[in-house]
Amino acid sequence: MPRLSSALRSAALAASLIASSSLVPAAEAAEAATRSAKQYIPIATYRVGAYASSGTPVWGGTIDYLRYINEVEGGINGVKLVWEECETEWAVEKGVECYERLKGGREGSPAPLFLPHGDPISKALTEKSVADKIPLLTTGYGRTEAIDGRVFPYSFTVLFSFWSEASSAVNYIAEQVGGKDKLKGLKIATVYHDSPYGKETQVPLDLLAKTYGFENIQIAVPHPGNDQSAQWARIRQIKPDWVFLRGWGVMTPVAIKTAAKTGFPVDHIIGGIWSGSEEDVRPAGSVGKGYLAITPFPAGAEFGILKKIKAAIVDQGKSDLKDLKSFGSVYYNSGVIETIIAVEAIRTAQARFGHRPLNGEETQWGLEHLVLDEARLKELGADGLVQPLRLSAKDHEGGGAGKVLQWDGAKWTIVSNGWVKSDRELLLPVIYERAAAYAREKGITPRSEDTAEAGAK
Amino acid sequence: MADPILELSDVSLSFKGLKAINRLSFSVERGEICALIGPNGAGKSSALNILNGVYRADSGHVAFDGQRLRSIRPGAAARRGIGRTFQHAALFSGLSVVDNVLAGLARHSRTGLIAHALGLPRDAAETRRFRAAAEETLSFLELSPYRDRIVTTLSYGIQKRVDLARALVARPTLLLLDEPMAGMNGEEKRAMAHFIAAARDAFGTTIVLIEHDVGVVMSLSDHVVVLDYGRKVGDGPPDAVRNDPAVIAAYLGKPH
Amino acid sequence: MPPALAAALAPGRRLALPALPLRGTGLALLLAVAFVAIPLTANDYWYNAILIPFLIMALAGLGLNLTMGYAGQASLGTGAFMAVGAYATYNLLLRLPELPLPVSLAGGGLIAGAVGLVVGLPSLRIKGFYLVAPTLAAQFLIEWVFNQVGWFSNDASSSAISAPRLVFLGHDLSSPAGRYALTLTSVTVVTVLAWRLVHSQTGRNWRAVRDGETAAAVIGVPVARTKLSAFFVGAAVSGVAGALWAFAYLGTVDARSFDLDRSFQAMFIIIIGGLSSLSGSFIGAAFIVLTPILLTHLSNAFLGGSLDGGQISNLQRILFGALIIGFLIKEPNGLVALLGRLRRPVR
Amino acid sequence: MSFFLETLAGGLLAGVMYALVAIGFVLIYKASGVFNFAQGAMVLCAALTFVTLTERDVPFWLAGLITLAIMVTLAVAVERIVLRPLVNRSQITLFMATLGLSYVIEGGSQFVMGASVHELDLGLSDLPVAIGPIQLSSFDLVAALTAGALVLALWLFFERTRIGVSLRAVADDPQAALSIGIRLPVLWATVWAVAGFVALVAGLLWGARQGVQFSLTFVVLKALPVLIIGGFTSITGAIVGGLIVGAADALAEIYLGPLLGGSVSTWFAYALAVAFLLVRPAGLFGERAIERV
Repeated sequence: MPRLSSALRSAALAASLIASSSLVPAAEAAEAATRSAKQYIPIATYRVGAYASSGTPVWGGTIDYLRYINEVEGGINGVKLVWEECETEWAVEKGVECYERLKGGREGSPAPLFLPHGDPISKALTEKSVADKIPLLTTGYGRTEAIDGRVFPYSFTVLFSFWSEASSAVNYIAEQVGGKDKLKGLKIATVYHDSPYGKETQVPLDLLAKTYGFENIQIAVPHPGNDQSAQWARIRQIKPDWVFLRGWGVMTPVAIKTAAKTGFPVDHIIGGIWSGSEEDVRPAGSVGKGYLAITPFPAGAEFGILKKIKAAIVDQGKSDLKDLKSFGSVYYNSGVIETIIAVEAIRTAQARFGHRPLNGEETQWGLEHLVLDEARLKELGADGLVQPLRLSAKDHEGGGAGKVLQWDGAKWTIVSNGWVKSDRELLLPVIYERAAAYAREKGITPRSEDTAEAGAK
Repeated sequence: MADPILELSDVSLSFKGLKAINRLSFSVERGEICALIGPNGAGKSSALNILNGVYRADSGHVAFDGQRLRSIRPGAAARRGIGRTFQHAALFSGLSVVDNVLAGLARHSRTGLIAHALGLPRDAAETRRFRAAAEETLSFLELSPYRDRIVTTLSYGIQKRVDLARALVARPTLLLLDEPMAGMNGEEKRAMAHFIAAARDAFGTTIVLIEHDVGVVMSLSDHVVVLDYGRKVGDGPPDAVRNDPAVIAAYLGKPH
Repeated sequence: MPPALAAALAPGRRLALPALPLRGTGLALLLAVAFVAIPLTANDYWYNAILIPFLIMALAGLGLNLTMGYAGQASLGTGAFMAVGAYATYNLLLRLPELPLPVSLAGGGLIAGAVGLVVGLPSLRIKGFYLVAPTLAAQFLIEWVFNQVGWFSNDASSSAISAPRLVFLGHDLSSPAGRYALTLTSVTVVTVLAWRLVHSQTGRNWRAVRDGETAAAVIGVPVARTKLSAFFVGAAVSGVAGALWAFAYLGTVDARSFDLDRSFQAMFIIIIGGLSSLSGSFIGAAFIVLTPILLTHLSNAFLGGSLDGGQISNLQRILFGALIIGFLIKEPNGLVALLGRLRRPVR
Repeated sequence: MSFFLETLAGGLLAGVMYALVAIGFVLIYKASGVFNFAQGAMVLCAALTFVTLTERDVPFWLAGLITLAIMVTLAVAVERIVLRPLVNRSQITLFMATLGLSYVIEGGSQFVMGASVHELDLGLSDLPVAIGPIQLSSFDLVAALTAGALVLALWLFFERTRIGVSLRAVADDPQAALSIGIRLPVLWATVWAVAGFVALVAGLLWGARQGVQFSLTFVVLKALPVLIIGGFTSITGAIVGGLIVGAADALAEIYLGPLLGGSVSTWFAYALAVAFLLVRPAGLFGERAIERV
């Protein structure tokens, strides 16, 4: 027994030493020691596993923008940034482990927010983040009800919730057919990944169908979706006017290919946020030409900020991307957009709390007071890339609009006329209702907007 | 023939058209040791397997303790008090000697999952009773020194004795022994014969056994049934059978 | 990280040994560490990232070990049984709020057990490795049911379930320490019950059926009932683990949290830890749950600067797979056998 | 009616793709008695190697050869390093070892070749072709023909060559096979190498269909019911099982799906497999009965 326990104990000691020594990545650690306080930003990533292909370009955008802030702008108001990645493989347990490991901050800097990068992970962290007062920033995914910040003070489903995604897609179809009144009688089939994420749009589409009188057809594709002959045979039978494709991973290219081979016009398929990247459509090959996608992350390398990143980071060989082909892609830009929001929230909070590393509670205030209007976006060089945003305790989404992209066989082009807005006035009351139901079930007393203000001291 | 505990009448069994047992009839008295002998393939094991429901006879019937056994399954046979050992011991390899023997008491258990999980008093009482029974059987068969050994670590002879203990601990009315002395040396055989006789004497168990060693059979059993090609060719006390010309012709006379 | 914590880890891992023939003092010490020393020293990270998932997966593995290790009935349905436990407990908490928490938890376990019993029915006819087929069917079917039927998740838009407030005897258990206490207590109680079962006639019958089904039937072991009881108990234990996974560990889960990977994980735990060994389940869980975390820390420390995150993660995956294969080859009887050898003085 | 036929045809063609993967399993099961879960990772590895090479302007045929060489090396190494030391261990242990192996191969492939999605263009059109009343994709037809040709080739190989006869002898009775002088190591290596080749073919066809990416490994999940239905030891069984699973999945999704809320194909194949197992424990073409206790 003594042998065993001493062996275990020394293993444990080694483990904890390693744990404490690895708290800061070696390269950043040396730097941190010499200079004063830096703002720490923890990032969950998935560079391994089934979804690594869609994740890798995102971190490219995230990290390149962080580097840009440090190297070109000298940090946020002089507070330099230091970040750390943690691999989740998109698995919940690993995400939780990452969160717990990184939430404590580094080198005297608290964690201002957490980027969970994964719908199930963000859900599992909902309550923990409230207890720890660390905002979860989820762009293009996450709990829709969390738009109601009175019930979900630390969950930020910023930009474009799944409900807005559905509504904007319907509104784009309305534009194509000549107005919302022309939606009546249309058949819109939603082909969705059969998972909580995929089912998330059923309620809003039901509501929209009732409001506008189109026929709402829901067709499930079981995970992973590598064979969809049956689903598209049904589509061929039903003959919908439009297909709204809410895929994930391999499901999207297979859907496009199967659509093509059953003769459904690919230019009448609108992909959702997670069916709208180069990685989704490129494997479908030539038949993907004409395919549409609605996204809050417009592709393109011509936005002002991207040009600046290219000059200062990418061309200097400092990019995190291994495959530079992804520069300006949907996922790369999504990383840039997400990070712009995070950085601007910290900047907003700094205006109130001082130019120093901030904690989660302070950043939460910054997020809830974040205003990115046209003027500010122009200053950032992000006009057209990021939609105008105005967050508040009652509205953790802020925007709710997307752009529609079309695949020309090699790249995306933006085909919508600016941002396609969602019917937020129609959806928000239902969202608030559902948030209230959640609060009742969990015994949460929603914050009033006054207490939200007071809570931030 | 005052009190037959077991009666076979006209029992037949065939495998894919091949008659393994052909209209076999015999009866076994309560408390006797009855040996089934005959050359390989004579149908001895098949007969034993019919008795405890491993096989089902094609025709004829078996009466046990005055009741007909119709298409009985092994478990039901065991519950009726028919015990059994195996040609190759077939012990539970991961269990100790005492656990093997305790497993033999399964059919006497009157407690269930809940009692076991919660350790209710009736479970405790039953456990005490079972332990005592197992210990008694172990010491009866002189297995106590091995009680905590994992059975696979024991010699073959001891394993066969554990097999006997596992069957005997449940106090069967009828005990079927399939070649209890196969593969043993002379001394082991004598010991096993002694234990079999002792078991009958102590518990009044009726025993039907299969054995090839004619010498052992003749000295141990009260009654011998001789089979050849699925037919009965002799039936009676050892001395009578030994001198039966038909038996000699069929079996004993053959060199083997 | 406080050094006291590092010292606390070793006893924490010795949690794995309750069913080894520890002397009374050893066991008492172990429980004292788990119930007293850890709560005095552990922080959120240790609770949420290490101790709670370790204990819960050990329990899930223990459930599978009863069905497969003790009774010899292979099952790849552990994830499904965990899902049933989680969803059943959720509905009990939601629809019968007057029930105290332990009763709901036990109820969830029993419902999972009942489902396990049904899933086990084909075992009366199908044997050996082929038995993975019905259990896999159950795995996929049950995951699908919870995803499709909104009633089970109270018609949440995403069919995810989220723990109502965890309260017992007026204590709020939603803090990490509270959830640890809930987990540890449940795991201890269930382990004690499992220990009693495997040392009872039930446990002997399980092993008898495992080692020789025909012989068991002939000597009067009720084979069908024994197999079904193994499925029932195993699934019930896994069900409790599932409920804890949902409510004490993650807080919000959907059916995908209990997918085939979870079943594989449980299978790894018992094969690497040791079949038909209660402590093997704990040791295996320590290996399967903690090794990836340890690898992360190690690679961050040694490779942090030289390789990018993706490469490090791929290396970890390779190493984890290789370790699994290595242990399967070198330790046929699981890590518990290795530890058993270490405990014996070297002669 | 034509809709039914079309669904059925689509399902059968999908089934051919499953069968293609299942054949790899059958080969290895016959030789080593293990359900090789890592076959999915091998499919990924093959496809990834191939596209990585063609993207670097290696000619098609050369890329095929190099990939084949790598797959054969990998397969033989797996047989040597992982499975041989585990001989005589329980099937479930072997199965779990191949699961661990799949981690190694997946991690290794992505470590070397990255995690991006690749397009694989075999030059086959994916446009619909009308055959009588039903519409089929030319790509699927080519896939079906390829699978057919592969089966024929394997059948010839295993029926008409010495190694094939030896393989059957080994599957029947390893001891006896050994005693009549069959050299098991050579046999094992050959079969594993052929399995590597089958993985390459499956990887190319699946990769062309959905892009070369990690999710290629998911195809194994459909292979298990295919094998249970067809029998673990029969190549014909793998094909027939694949067709049954493909057709049943498609029909269930169309006719049962709307009643039950969709996605029934996640479990339908398994339920079908259990039904088969209860009625015919060794599968339709299986040789070995259920393990005796």
